[in-house]
Order: sequence, then C-alpha cells, then structure tokens
Amino acid sequence: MEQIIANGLYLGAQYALIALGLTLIFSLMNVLNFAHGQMYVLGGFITYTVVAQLGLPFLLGILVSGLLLALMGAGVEKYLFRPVVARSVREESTMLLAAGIAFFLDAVILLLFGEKQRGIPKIVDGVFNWDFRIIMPYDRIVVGLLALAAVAAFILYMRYSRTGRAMRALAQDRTAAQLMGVDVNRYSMFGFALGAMLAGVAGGLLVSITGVNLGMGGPTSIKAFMMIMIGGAGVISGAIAGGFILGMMESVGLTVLAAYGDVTYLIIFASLMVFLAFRPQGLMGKPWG
Amino acid sequence: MTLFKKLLGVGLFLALVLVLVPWLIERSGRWDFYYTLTSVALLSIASAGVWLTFYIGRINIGQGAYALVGGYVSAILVTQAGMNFWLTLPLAGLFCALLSVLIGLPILRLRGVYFAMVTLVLTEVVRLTALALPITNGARGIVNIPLPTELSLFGLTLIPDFGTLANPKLAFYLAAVIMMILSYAVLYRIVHSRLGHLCRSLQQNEELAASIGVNITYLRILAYSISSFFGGIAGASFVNISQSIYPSSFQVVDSVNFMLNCFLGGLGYVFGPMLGTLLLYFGWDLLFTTGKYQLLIYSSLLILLMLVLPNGLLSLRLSRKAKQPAQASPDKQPSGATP
Amino acid sequence: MNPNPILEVDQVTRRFGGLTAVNKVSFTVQPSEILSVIGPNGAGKSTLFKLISSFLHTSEGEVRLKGERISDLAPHIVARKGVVRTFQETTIFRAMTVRENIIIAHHLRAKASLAGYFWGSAAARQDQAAFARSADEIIQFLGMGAIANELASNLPQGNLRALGIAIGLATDPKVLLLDEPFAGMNHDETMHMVQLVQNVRQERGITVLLVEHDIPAVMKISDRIVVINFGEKIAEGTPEDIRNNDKVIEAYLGREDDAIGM
Amino acid sequence: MSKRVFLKSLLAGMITLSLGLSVAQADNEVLKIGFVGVTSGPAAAWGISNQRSMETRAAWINETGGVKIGDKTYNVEIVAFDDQKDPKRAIAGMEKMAQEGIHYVVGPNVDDGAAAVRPVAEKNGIIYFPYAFPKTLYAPPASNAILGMVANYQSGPAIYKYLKDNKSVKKAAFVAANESDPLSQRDGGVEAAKALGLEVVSDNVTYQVDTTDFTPVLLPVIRSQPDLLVLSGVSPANAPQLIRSARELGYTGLISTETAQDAQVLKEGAGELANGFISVGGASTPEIASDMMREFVERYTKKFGEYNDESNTKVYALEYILDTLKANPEAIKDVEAFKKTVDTFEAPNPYMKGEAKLKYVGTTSFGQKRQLAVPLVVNVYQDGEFKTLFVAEVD
Repeated sequence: MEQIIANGLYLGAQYALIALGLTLIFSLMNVLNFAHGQMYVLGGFITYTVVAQLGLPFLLGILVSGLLLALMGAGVEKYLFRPVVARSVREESTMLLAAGIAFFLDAVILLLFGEKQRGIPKIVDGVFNWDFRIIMPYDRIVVGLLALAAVAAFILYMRYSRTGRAMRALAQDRTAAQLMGVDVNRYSMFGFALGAMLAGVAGGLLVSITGVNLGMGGPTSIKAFMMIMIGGAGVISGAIAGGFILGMMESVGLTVLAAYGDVTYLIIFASLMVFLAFRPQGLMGKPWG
Repeated sequence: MTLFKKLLGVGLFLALVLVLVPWLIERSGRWDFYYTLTSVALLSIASAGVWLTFYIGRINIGQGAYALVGGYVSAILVTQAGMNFWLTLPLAGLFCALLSVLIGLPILRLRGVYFAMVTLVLTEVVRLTALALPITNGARGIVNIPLPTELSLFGLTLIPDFGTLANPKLAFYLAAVIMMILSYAVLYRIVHSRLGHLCRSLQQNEELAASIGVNITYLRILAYSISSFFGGIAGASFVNISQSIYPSSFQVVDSVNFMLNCFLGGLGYVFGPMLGTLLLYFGWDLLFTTGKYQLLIYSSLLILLMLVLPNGLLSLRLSRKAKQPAQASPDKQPSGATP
Repeated sequence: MNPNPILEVDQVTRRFGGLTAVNKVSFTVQPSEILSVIGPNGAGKSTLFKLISSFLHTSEGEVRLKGERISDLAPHIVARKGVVRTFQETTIFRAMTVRENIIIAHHLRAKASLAGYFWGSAAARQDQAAFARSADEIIQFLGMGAIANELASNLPQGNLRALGIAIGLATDPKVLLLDEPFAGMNHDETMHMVQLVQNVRQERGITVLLVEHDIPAVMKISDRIVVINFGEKIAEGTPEDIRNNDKVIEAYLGREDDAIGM
Repeated sequence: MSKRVFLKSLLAGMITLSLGLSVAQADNEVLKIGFVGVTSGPAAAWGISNQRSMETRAAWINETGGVKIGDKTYNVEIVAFDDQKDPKRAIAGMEKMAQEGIHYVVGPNVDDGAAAVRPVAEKNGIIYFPYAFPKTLYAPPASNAILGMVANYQSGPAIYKYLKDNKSVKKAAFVAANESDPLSQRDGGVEAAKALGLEVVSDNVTYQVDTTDFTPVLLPVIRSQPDLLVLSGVSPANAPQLIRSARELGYTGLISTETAQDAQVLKEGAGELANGFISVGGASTPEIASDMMREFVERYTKKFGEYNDESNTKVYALEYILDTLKANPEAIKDVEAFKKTVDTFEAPNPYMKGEAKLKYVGTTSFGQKRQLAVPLVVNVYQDGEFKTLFVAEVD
C-alpha cells in the first residue's frame, strides 16, 4: 500500500507540473493549447542536448530548456495567437492554430532531434528501500521534489509578485482587468511564456527519468487536458489537484485492477467521463451560474 | 441567391464530382486519386456531423468514436450475420445515433472545453472497449471482410456486386460521393429549415431558447444523434474499403482531424467541412513528394492559413460581400453546464 | 378581488445550502394586471423570477398557472404553458437580425413538425408565412421598423430591451415576466419603455409581471406592487399603499445606495 | 485581395510539387521500390529505420553502378510514403505506389495498416513486406504479403526454450501495451510459454504507450515473482523505461522481448540496468556481421548521423527483393512470376559470416512461403552493445 501511495505521489508531482502551464494559458487566454505536450517534449530534448551532448550540468539543462521555451512561448503568443484571436469570430478557432503549432513542433523535433528515444544518465544513483515497503530510486525522489519546488515557486510567484497578481486579475475577468489598467497584451504574452516555460522545465526534469521521444507530445497534451478537467479548467489549485488525482488513480487503479488486466485504463477513462458529465466544473472550478 | 443560381450551382457541382473528376482521372491516369477522393468524401461526411454539433455550440472531438462503432457494427453484421453491406450501412448509422442518445443525455449538458474534453475521452474509451470486447475480436481486429455484394429489389439490381466489378475504385468513389452529396443535402436542409434556426438559437443563447419554449435537451440530442449517424456511416464505409477493422482504425487523431476540418473550412458555412477535409487530406497527399519535410510544410501552411483566414476558408467568399458575420461567437465566457 | 387569479405564487421557498434566498413568498396575479416585484439589492427578486419561470426548482411551495402547478417543470414546458420570461442581462440571439430574433421566437406557435420543416411541407410553409406576418406586426407595434434588419449585437441598450419584449410577445404568452426592463436606461428611454409595456397589456391583454429597481417607473406602470426584502414579502398593494408603507420605507432607507424615489 | 493571391499561389505550388517533382535521371533505367510505413509521430522509429536502411542501400548500389537484373542495369529509387500509422492513409500510400507502377513495397509497420492495404495490393499486383505478425496476412487465401522479419510466435518459443534449458527459467510474466500489435504478441507468447511447460504467473497487465512512469504498471507483475519478464511487442521508446522500473523495483530475473531494439537507446534510457536484456536483432553483432554489414552500418551512419540497430533486420527486405528479381528478371513487371520464384529462391546472405542463405520460409506458420528468412539472432545487451546469445532459423 505504501508503495502505491508513493508511486501515486511521484506521478502526481510530475503531472501537476505539466498541467500547471496548460491551465495558466487556458485561464489567461481561454486557449486550449494543443501544443503543450510538444513544448514539453521540446524541453526534454533541449535538456538532453545540453546534458548528454554538450556534457553540461543537469540544472543548467533545465534552465536552458525553460528559457528557450519561454522565448518561444512569447513569440507564439505575440505573432500567432494574438492576431488570430483578434480576428476570429469564434474563439475556438484557436484550436486549429494550436493543432497546427503542435504538428509544426512535431516536425521540427523530428528533423532536429531524430526519431529515437533519448535519455540522460541518472542524476543520482541508488535506490531508497524501506524494508521493501517503499522502494523509490533516489533520482525519482530528487525529481519529484524538484517538481514540487517548481510548483511551489510558481504558486508563490502568482500570489505575491506584481506580475503574478496582474495575471490573476486577467484570468478572473479580462475586461475588468483592462479597465483597471492592466496591460492585457503584455501579460497575455508573459503568461504564455510562463506556461511554455513550465512545460519546458517539466520536460527537462523528466528526461532524466523517463527519457523523451517525439511521440510523447500528443498523448501528454491529452493527459494534461484530463488533469485540468478533473481539477477544474483554469484553476491553478485545480490543476495541481488534478495532477495528483490522476497520478493516484493510475497508481491505485493499476494495482487494484491488475487482475482484470486490459480494462484498467478503460475503467479509469470511463469513470473520468462519468465524473465530468456530472461535475463539469471539476473539483475546484467555479460552479456554473 | 436566386433559385436558378442555386440549381445551377448544384448542377455544376454534381457534374464536377460525378462526371468531370472521373473523366479527368481516366485521362490523366492518376488512378490513386480515386481512393484519395473517396476518403475525402467519406471523411467529410463524418466532419459534417462534427460541424452540426458545432452548430449547436458544442466542440465535438469524439466523432472518431462513432466512426469506429459504425465500422464495427457493419463489420460484425457482414462477417457474422452475413448481411448485405448496404443494409448494414443504415443500421450502423442508427446504432451510432442510438448510442449517442445514451451518451449525449448526460454529456450534452456540458459546454465549451468541458464538452470537448469529455468527447475526447470518449474516443479513447471506445477504442479501449473495442480492445476488450470479445465480439470485436479484441486486438486481432476483424479482417477478410468481403466486398459489398449486390443489392437488388424485386430482382432489379440497385447496386452491383463490387467483387465482380472491373473498376471497384470507381464504384467506391461514386458510392462515397453520392453518400456525401446526400449527407450534405440533408445538412443543408437542416440548417436552412426551422431546425437549423433553432440550432443557431441554441448556439447563441441556450437560456433564451428555453424561455421561448424550445426544448433544448431534445434539440441537442437530436443534433448530436444526426451527427453521430453521419460518423457511423462514414466509419462503416471505410471498413468496407479496407476490408478490415482494428481498434486503431479510428482514434483520437481522427477525432481531432474531423474537428480541424470544420475549423479550416469555416464554422459558419455548411460546405465548410467538405472543403476543409479536401484541403487537409488532399494537401497531405499532395505534399508526399516533399519527403521528410512533408509534416513541416503541411503544418506551416496550416498555421499560415489560420493567420490569413482565421474564420475558415469560406470566409473568403464572404468578405467579398458586405461584411455580414453569419455566425458570431456564442457567449465568450467559459461556461460550465446548464442546470 | 377576482377570485380566479391567472398566476398564484404559493408559499414559495428556495434555499441555497444554508441560505434561504426566497422564504415562503405568496401572492397572486390577476388577468391583464401589471404587477411589479420590488426590493433592495439582493432581496431575492431575481431568484423569485427564476422560480416562477422554473429556471430554478423550488425548495418548498409551488407556482400555479390558472390553478395548474407549473413549478419544477422544464423551462420550455413552462414557456409552452404561457409563462415567458425575458432576462435581466440583455439576452438576445446576438448573431441574428432583429427580425430573425422575433421570427425564431415564434417557435411555440409552430404547427408543422421539425420533419415537416425539413421537407418543406405545406403546414411548414404556412407557419413560416404566419410567423413573418406576426413578426412584422410586432415590429410595427413596438415601432422597431427602422432597425428590423440590424444585427442584434449592434443595437443600443434601449432597443435591446424592446427586442427582449418583442421576443416575449412572439411566443404569445399569457404571462410575460420582465426582468428589470428599465435597468440602465435614461429618463426618456424609460418613459418610452413604460409606454410599450402598457401597450402590451392594453392591446394584447397580456398579464405582465416585472422585477424592477427603478421605483418611479414602477410607481407609474404598476397596478399593484409586491415588496420583498431578505427573501420575504414585506408588503403588497397599490402604488399608493406602498408609498406610505413604513416597512417598505424602512427597508429602503436602511440602505444608502438605494434611496426610494418619492 | 492579397488573400486570394496567396491561396492561389499556395494551390499552384502544391500541384507543381506533386506533379513536377521527378528525380534527375542517370544513364541507367530506374527501378522503383516503395515504402509505406510510419515515419512521423510516436512510432516513427519503426518506419524511419526501414526507410533509411532502404535509402542507404539504394544509394550504395547506385554509387557502385546499379543493380543488374536480366540484361539491364537499374538504379534503385526508393519511393517512401508516411502513413502516420493510420490504416486509412496506408491505403492511400499503397494506391500511390500502384500509381507509380511499383510492384514491390516494404511495409506497413503495424497490424491494422498491413490488413488495410491488402485489397489494394492484391488488386494492383503489388507484393508487400509488412512488419506485422497476424497469420491471416500470410496464410492462404492471402498471397501478396511477405513477412519481413521473424514473428514473435516463432522467436518466442525459441527464446523461452533456450532460457528454460540454459537459465532454468520456470515462471514467466508478460506485459504489453494496450494496443493491437503488442496484445496479439502477448497472447501468442503466453501460448508458446505454456506449451513449453512454463508457468505463466502474470499475463494481463497492460499499459498505455504514453505512460511516463512504469513503476505502478510493473508493481503487480513483479509481485507475482517471475524469473522471466517478457515485454511483448515493446516499442524501443518504452523498453528502457520498463527495464529500469523493473530493476529499480528490485527485480533480478531475466527480461526479454521479441522485437528489435536499439543499443544506444537502451544505454541512454536504462544504462547498466539494461545489462542482460534479451532481444531479437539482425546480424550486426560483431560475432556474425560480415564485412558488407559493417560497411552498411558505416554508410548508414555517415548518411544519417546515427545508426539504428533496428535496421539490422530491416536491411534485408530490399536485398531480398533485388536478389529475387535477379533470379527471375520477369518478376520485375509480374508479381506472379515473383511468387513462383519464391518457392525455389536461394542466395548467399551477404550480411552474415558463414554459410547463411537468403531464402523464403514460413511453411510451418503460414502453409506457404511468405516470410523472409532473416536470421533469428537472439542478442543480449551488455554495456552499450549487443552480444549474440544464439542464432536460430525459422522454417
């Protein structure tokens, strides 16, 4: 049992980090960023290049991933999303744009980094073993803690910094924020950059454990969508809760339902559908009306 | 548009797809275009369904699920009950429509991304169900499905046996195109009849629609089941071209593509999904000579198109006329569910 | 008083969690009457309205139309029975023209089935012609001829409210519920709207129930007034009665922002 | 109206691209060989290793003067189509091949694609070489598909038997991704293991291919205490993570798979935890690789920057096609002639030291010769490279 919870917590920490960026972008711009998973993969490949190819330290790799992705995010918002949002009649049109960007990044990743699975050497060796009740490799513990630290830093930033508060105001009510004198364009761009950066950092962190390959983008996006739906779309605490819940569900589900084999994921997904059908705002989303 | 112009347009289109295209293919010898265009026709039927759910203000990323279900229904009826494919086609559609009523009742209360997400999950649920069920033959899929056989009524051959045809490609093409034309005729009629107006009222303001006495639950279910019907027949037809079906025959990617087809063509235009499918599918095919840069070029073009025409390709036609947005955003606020 | 009221609100209560938004409110509405519900901000007026039009379910009590229970039915059924509401927010079909808005609102009068419309049956064609005629009548009645082909999203506030009423009329209601029809209007616009509402009653015999903030307009337009505060009815009577009711004055004077306009 | 101009030029551009791109011709005639498979998305590695090995080999042949078939010499051109792992696209790809007049196509890479292209291939006289295992593709009445590698139901028993005899394995456990190919392979593997008298302690744990943490997946499997863990149909991307999770959970038994893997990927993904991992490969392990194999690897690496060990198996298809055509030049236009030649064809295997032969097999599994005799080389991973465990043959 302890092992299952430990696994769930570790998975939850990494999921939460992935979901955060997505929910931030969604709350600010009402854009469902289909390319989030690709950004995550790109972050992983950048860290891989820095660490495995250039032989530089792991933390530097994460830093570079975060920065490059932030730059890219800012560019994507300014030159792609902003003009399209401004001119499209239905704002869902941005979904096509986001999907186009996802395809584009897939193509770029394939051309730049190739088709193979990539990984970097373990950052810490050894396995924590508590009497065979909890077995957890040290590198997982380190990465899990780093992910938690990133989540905490993000929350603090959103709560206490000027920029963070401005972005929260923007997420609450775009028009009101505009009236209050918040520079909507500037903070949208900033928020997008921050969201992309979180994806990059998540990718960089996880490349040390799970490795990275170009196929992970799409499925990661979809998983992240599910997490933010569980927690409530556009709510930061919701994304974190959603990440941990999905992590727990997988961990517990895979163990409890192991006897039934093939249906484990079917049950997870089906129950998710039922849950969302009856509680669409998720756990922490604002109730309707 | 006057009636004459309308008829002329329809006539020209029919001549184009039923006569000119086959003639051009015969002349140029590009036989492979038959299959490509058949696919476009069938996929655009499924996309038409997605478009209809857009028309009631729902982003539907679950059409792949119904295409898969439709495919399996047809495959199972043909291989296990020995039914004629042409009879399984409407049955597949009806089965999907019924299924969509059951699924739609709870989930159609959701709006915006919430609905979108649930439908996305639906596609995965159906794939996993197909893997788990015995009747679908699980992971091994259903293969060796015979070609459509003759359909006759009182000894009169309505549709010949595809297995004995000299050119089944042409037959499949014509069948698919005729189905597409019928589907879009239905869609056009829906949109331009009262049902369509009511759908539009739903898209713009569900509460007000309810308060003027529109049974919004019923209407949502109706539109969604028509949509799923389209998905079902498209899926069933595909299965009989590939003569096989696997749980992966229609998956999340397909659901997403159906939705993108609608966006690309334009959500405000009945024929948008048809054009969108043609461009997205055919575009990929045409770019095949660019080798490893195919995806790069394809996605770049997609992004460019979006930048130039954020409201879909058909908005081009509109911008020539007086700017009259045929469609405005429903409430731009992200809303959850109706009570 | 007429013993056969058209609408009876009987001990209606609605609780949200621990909060009672509407508490045992009862009153009746007579045929062809204009009755207003007033009260300070947050008194529960809008909740009451949603309960009457069945957009919310009651916790206790019921609403009857000509003696028949209509609470807790689906909103569209209530509309079918003849109780139609307009909205506080200027809710219309934004992407349709004024005329399209009114035509679509004729939904309840349709005799042909949806399939009939699909095939273009004779009944459907008759319906369409009838709707168009009726819509034109309503447009004329409300003096909206000049803006009939404008997109609703382009209309100014005053016209939007009129359109809201036009949509309500198109459904051929027995009771029309108007949710703050004068909100956000200047004096001239308000007086114009008061005139319209009175015409609706006089020429079409429709019973009007309205929720409103604008006390002068309410005093001018209403036959009777119901006052609620903190979810409870505190007074009921003619405008004259209400003007002199101590409880009402107290309820309003208790708040600085909502001075009663006398 | 700049939008219109833009759109028009877009369309024009696409059409020119599709019609106008013909490769500059050398003196020799051109022999086109097709490839329809997945070269983008999650499973890109499978198709890319196919395509690149074909392109490497073709460039090599052309550089050295072409291939002589009958009395003509041809340059080989590879026409590749990315089906995105979508069976509908795979059909389009096969149609494209028919359009190009191609009669020999390598691919598709997965079960559903291989099944979907069958009607097109048979209608247009195309022989195709899928990397998918369902027997229905190869057993009569099907006749145009030739399995390009060793199927898991052939290699599985061989591996299990070897491990049972030499490593005294008694209890086996199977895990597979919840997709068609891996699940079919798992079922085949379980059957084979039971037939050999192994106890199957776990055979119903599955995972999503996009899983990022396999610890929860493997936990119940490891608890069933197998001494052989079979990763059925595992993709090269998932293999290192599965191995790593299993080892980190304290599993000390053997791990094996029946699909081809890449040593570099294993090294990066699992490091020394992957030591002892048993997989099936081609013939580039140093013990058995011929000089030609070494040169192939060299050229591949030069052309694409990095070698992929999966190509050890995938280099064979093109070699077989060309050698069979050499043996019967008529087959260049007539696949029926090719099918006849298949029954008797035999040539030396240029990629392997010793007496190995290229020939068509499969009679036991399919009732007809519809499989390439790719050497069944069972490898074991050790410190960044594969070592040959044993070599077997399929009949």
